[in-house]
Amino acid sequence: MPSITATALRERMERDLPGVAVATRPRVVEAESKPKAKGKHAAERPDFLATNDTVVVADRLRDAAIYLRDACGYTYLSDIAVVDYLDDGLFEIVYRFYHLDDGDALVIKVRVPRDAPNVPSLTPIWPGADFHEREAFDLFGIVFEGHPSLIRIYMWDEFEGYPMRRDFPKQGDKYIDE
Amino acid sequence: MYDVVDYVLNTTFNLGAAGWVVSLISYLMIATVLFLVAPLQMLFLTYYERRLIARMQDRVGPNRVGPEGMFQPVADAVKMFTKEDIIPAAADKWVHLLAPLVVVAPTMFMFAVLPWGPGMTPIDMHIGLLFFFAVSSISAVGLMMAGWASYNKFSLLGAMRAVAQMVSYEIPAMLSLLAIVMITGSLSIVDIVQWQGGLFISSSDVAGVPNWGLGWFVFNPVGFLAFAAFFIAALAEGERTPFDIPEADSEIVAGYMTEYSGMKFGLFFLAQYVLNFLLCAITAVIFFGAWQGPGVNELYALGITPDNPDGNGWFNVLAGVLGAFYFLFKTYAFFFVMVWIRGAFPRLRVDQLMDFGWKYLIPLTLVNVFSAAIWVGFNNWGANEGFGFAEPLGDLGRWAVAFVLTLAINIAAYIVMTRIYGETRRVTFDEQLADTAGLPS
Amino acid sequence: MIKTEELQINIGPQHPSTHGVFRMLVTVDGETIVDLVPVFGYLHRNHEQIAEVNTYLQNMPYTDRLDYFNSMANNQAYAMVVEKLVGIEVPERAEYLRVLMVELTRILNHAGALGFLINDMGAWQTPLAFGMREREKILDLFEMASGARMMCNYFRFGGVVRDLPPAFMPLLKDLLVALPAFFDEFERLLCENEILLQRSEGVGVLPKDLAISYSVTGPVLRASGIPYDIRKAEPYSIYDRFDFDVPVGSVGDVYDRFLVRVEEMRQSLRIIEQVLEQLPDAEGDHINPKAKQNVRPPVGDAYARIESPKGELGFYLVSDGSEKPYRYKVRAPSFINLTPLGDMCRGYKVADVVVILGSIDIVMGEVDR
Amino acid sequence: MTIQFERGKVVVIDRGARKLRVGQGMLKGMAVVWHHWLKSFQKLDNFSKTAGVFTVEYPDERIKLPEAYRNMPILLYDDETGQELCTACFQCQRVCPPQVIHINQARNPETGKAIPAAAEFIIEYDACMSCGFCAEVCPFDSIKMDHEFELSTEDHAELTMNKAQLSRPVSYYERIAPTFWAEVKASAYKKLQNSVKRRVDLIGIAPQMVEKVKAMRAAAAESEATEAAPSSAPTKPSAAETSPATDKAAKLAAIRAANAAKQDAGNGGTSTPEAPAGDDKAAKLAAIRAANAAKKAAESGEGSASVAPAAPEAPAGDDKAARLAAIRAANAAKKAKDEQENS
Amino acid sequence: MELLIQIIFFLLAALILGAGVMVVAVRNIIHSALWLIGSFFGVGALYLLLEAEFLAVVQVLVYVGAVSILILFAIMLTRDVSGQGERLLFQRWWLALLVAITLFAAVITPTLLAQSWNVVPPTGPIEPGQPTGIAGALELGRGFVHEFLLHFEIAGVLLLVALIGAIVIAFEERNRRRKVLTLAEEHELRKRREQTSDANASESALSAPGHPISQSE
Repeated sequence: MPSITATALRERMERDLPGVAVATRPRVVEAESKPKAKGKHAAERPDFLATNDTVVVADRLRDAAIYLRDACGYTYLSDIAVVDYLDDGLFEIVYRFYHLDDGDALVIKVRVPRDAPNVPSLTPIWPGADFHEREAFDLFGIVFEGHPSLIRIYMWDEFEGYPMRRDFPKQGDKYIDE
Repeated sequence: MYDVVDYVLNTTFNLGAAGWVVSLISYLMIATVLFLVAPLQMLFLTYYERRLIARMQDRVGPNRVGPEGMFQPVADAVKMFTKEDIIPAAADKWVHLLAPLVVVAPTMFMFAVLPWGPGMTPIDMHIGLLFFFAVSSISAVGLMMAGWASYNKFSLLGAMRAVAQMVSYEIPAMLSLLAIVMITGSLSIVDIVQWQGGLFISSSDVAGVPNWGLGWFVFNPVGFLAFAAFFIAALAEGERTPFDIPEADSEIVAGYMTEYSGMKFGLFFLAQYVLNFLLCAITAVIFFGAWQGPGVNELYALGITPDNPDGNGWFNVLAGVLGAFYFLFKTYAFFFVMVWIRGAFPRLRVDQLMDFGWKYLIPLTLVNVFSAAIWVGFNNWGANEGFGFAEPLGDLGRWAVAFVLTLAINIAAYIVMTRIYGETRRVTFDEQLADTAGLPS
Repeated sequence: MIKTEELQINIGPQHPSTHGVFRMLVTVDGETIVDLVPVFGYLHRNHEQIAEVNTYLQNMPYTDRLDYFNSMANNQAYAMVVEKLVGIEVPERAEYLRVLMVELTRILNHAGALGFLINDMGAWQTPLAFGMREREKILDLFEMASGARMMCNYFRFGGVVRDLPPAFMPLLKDLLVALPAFFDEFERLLCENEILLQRSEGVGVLPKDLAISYSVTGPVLRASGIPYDIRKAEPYSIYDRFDFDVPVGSVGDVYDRFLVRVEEMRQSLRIIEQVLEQLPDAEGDHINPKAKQNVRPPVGDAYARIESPKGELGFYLVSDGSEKPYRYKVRAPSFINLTPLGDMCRGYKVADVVVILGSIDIVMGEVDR
Repeated sequence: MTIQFERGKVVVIDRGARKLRVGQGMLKGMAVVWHHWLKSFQKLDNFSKTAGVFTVEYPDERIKLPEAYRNMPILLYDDETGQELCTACFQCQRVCPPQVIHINQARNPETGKAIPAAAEFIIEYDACMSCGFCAEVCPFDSIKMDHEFELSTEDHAELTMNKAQLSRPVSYYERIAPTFWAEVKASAYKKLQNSVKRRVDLIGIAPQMVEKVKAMRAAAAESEATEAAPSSAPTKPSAAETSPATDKAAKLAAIRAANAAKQDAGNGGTSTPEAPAGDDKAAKLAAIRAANAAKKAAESGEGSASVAPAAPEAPAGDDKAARLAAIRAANAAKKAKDEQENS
Repeated sequence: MELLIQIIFFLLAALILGAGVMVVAVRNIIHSALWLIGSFFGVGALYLLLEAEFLAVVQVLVYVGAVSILILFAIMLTRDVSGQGERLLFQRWWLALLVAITLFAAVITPTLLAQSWNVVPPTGPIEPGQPTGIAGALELGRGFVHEFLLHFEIAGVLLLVALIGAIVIAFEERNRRRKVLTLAEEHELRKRREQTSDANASESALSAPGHPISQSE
């Protein structure tokens, strides 16, 4: 019965793979969300970067993933999600692994700067990461190094820009105006 | 028909027309009638099929145009006529135009030898059966033309499949007919029908069997296996499920018809349904005695026949009506089976289709030819041919021995062939790998 | 010796059996597939972007449109993730209703998917018509409960829209009589049909270990022999209260996928029967907590997944504390199950491509998003 | 793999690999189809049946729609008094996912104060996704989901519904959803009484009832007049008069609106461009342009303290598209103004 | 009747000759094959006119139904499908014409010389002693197994040889045949190769795609 929690994973990883995990602020789960004044939410910036999951260095992503697979038995790569933290100047890529017997996911996150979003590709190891990574490339412009065919998956090939980035113009871009 | 026209022209109007004029006119009249029958059959069959298959699928089917949707095919035809005729820019215009004609024309020819009732065969050729299949093979050329002229990969693929399928399945069809021809000793369709009088035992095999018109070929083992093989081959030739591979809509859109629209498409459709009708009809003719049935022979004997020129013409009409009724009933019953199969089965893959034809049906029909030889030997041959030992058994005894022998051979052949075929289909993974051993990595 | 040329064929985007606007760029050698590249995106509408402009509640009807065959399952996954993010408890009765609806969805999805699969094999609509007949009945029930047949929009955060109408239960009980008969009939019609066996045995094999590395989910994964069912592996909702089996295949071909789906329908039926036993005891008066719909979750992220009929359907939400999600990501099973399509088709015939595609069971609304 | 689950087990499917197959499977399948063919002469009228025709021959035969069925939203008004249940609380407009509901609050023509009724209520049926949220959130049970689904039209613009087209009597809804209405009837009427108190004249009367109510009131007034002194009843219909307009005019107006908004950004003055009637496409375009311009104006004109953006008044024409445009422009302007004030 | 038959004969002859000329005259090779089919068909009709029904039907069955299809198949499978390629023979058409005329003359001259013309065609019932023309299926069959048995057998052996030859040409040796591996086969092969090649290859196998995952240790 696999039962590795997020904190246990961080500890194990620090022990077995030193230098892979990045130190992060832990997220404190508030018992009750503070009621905020309406219309004022823009005033204070939400703290996105605090997390309980393991954040790994982008270059060592493959090591961490293989460690999850072979040492922890989390063989099933379920999901790759990208979040654009525009204010922090970061892309966060969330990898979600499952054990095939049971249990919750183990999550590893990679944070890359928005101006150089390069991450090693997992497709050579998990062919199932193919479409996830192509989608992330198409919509966010994350470049997965080592991906066999990193081409657009949804948008047409001539499309310029990455539509899911938060600074992509929502209205009045050249395709809508016509 | 010749007599009637001759009588009208030369006796009633006293025109003194030459013999060839009379022939020409009478043939033209027969042809006109048949050309009218063919499209009507097609119209009816489309309606019949749609209603039937709808019922099999718990639906109602077309029931809006006319009473119970009877005029739905007419509406469809009108739609076909009014649709725009599109010719692809890259297509070969003339071949594209000619292809549907080449496909339709042979199916019309094939009506020439179809017996509708006693004495109601348009042309009694002594090689009628061969004529039927020779002409049906022409339409393959049309399909090829259609596929090539459309300049479309799907069309070409469909045409290749269609032609390969037609050519392949002609062989088992012919072989199963060969068994029948061996028994009757004639290629004439009229003779074959005549042979099938009797009551479960043909009166040609055993003299003295009451002639109720029920001595059909299916009632003996040779005929039954031939019938099964022939019907399967007919499904393939008529491109019916599970062999509707040339126009497999889920794979190659519409096969050779992909680039056709409007009336040209309609012509393909017409050809297909007329061909289906003809295949059902010929199955009924060869294995189910066409118009043979209780009462027809008796009625016909009272009418005007070559043997009995003084008979009453009304009995001819009665016999004709009853015979045509039996014939059409059998034909539509076979079409029902076709629709039924269409309602129940998926289709085979193209390589499986070829395998089935070449590795299963052809050997099976070959065995059947052997059985037919035994049948003929026991029933028809005497001491001259070396079957003197069978004579003491008497007619019925010889028939019984032949029946048991051929039945045993055919059942054994069926089971053995099916098992062998089944085994070849089920290749184990290791065997597959052995095929590919030593491949580049 | 005789050499054959390779030919490139576009199957789709307008093709009868690509299950929507989906294109397969096929390289064939004769009739054998050498290479296949799936091309899609024709239905892309940037669903995730739309969701970031809407409030949490407003996204609920949009999830209906993802996998339009199984709107109930989509609703459940989305409701679950928001409930996880905000921390809403769901009343027991509502949970039962949810399970009931999602299991009915599974039956209708598989009935339709198998029908379409057999249609792709060339059957002329009959299995599909039989499947659709049962699907219609289930859709009638959905309409009665939620007000719509396909775009149900039945789930709310912390509950469902409304309780079942009084006319619902008798009809459902009638349906429970019909369904086993339908399954038996479906098996008799197809499971032993020699033609179907020829078409599906050994076709599109996805070996066990590759199935894992390809991240396929749902019936496709289970047909490859891996007993991974989220309802068992990570029991959400109240699935730990029901007895049901997980059918797995042994070879991983189209035939296994077919049989696994048939068996899954039977298991869903078992669950529904248990729901009906336990439902009257289940409590919960306020199954539609109207007050909880305008949620403002705390800053953070959450992921919730369910075993939708097509596989693992997951929603990933990042909240910035406002009434609209900061990031909304759908992990769509159809989309991920398409990954091995190209490799799975290699070496088979053109006619097998559509069958393999049909056995994956995709819905383009979910693939393209 | 031997995984044991807590309840239930892993079942490896039996593929029947060792069976002899000589065509019996195909015969079985044909038997099933035959059975269905035989049964197809009766109807499948019961959910427990699996055979029989299940086609509903639609135009001739209609299934009874369940009460919960939801197609497009409608507005309810009281049968007798013609009072609309809607109070223009904007809840539905706020919750609508595709943003197709547009409301204009009615105002007292004399005092300019808001009245709990909608001056105009527009729903774009063509973009509505029938989610039913509007009916769910409506605190006054005024907006409900219709059962009418034959809405096809030759003209796309006809699917933009105004208040007159949306209004239905309560009795209609009671007929299609009796139990639903029975649950909320009491509270709905109570709330209606409250809002009727704050309404003046004919404001808040369903458009199709206006004439009738007028006549009724006149009759009432007459009968009253026979007893007492005649009371002056100023009748000023809230529905605007018709004004013929072309789409050219709409475009012109759009440009004017945009220009005006731009100007506002510069000088901080106030202008009220009138959204004209006309071709709805042009009008919508105009609205969007106006809204954008207003937004831009609000963004750029940060220095000026009192930027009053383009706030078009009630539309001049009766064309609903134009009104829709006007409402949109107004809302956008309002939003822009809000943002301006916030920043 | 005579007149009608003559008219029909000339029409058919014109069709056959015209089609034959078109076979060599048109540039598109597919059209050429289609004209050839027309020519075959005309010959079949001519047989019918000669009241050799069986031959006519066999002509249609064999030439139109089978041979021409084979020709079309061969053309389509070996050439560019568009069929727009130049034909080599077309450049020296006069040479081809010369050869054709010579060959035709070589065949027709002895026939013309040996033929005794103006024989009154036999009318009425055929007398028992007179040899009958071989036109029906029955006579043909008897001819094959009695008089012309040797020819028949030789033709059969020839066809068999041709059949075997075709198989030899088309057959490719198993290991040289191009086979596209399916995913499962590829995976199985790789697995076996890994097993046999190295026992301690587990490290390199880690990064290989589709690495078999140790499920239950």
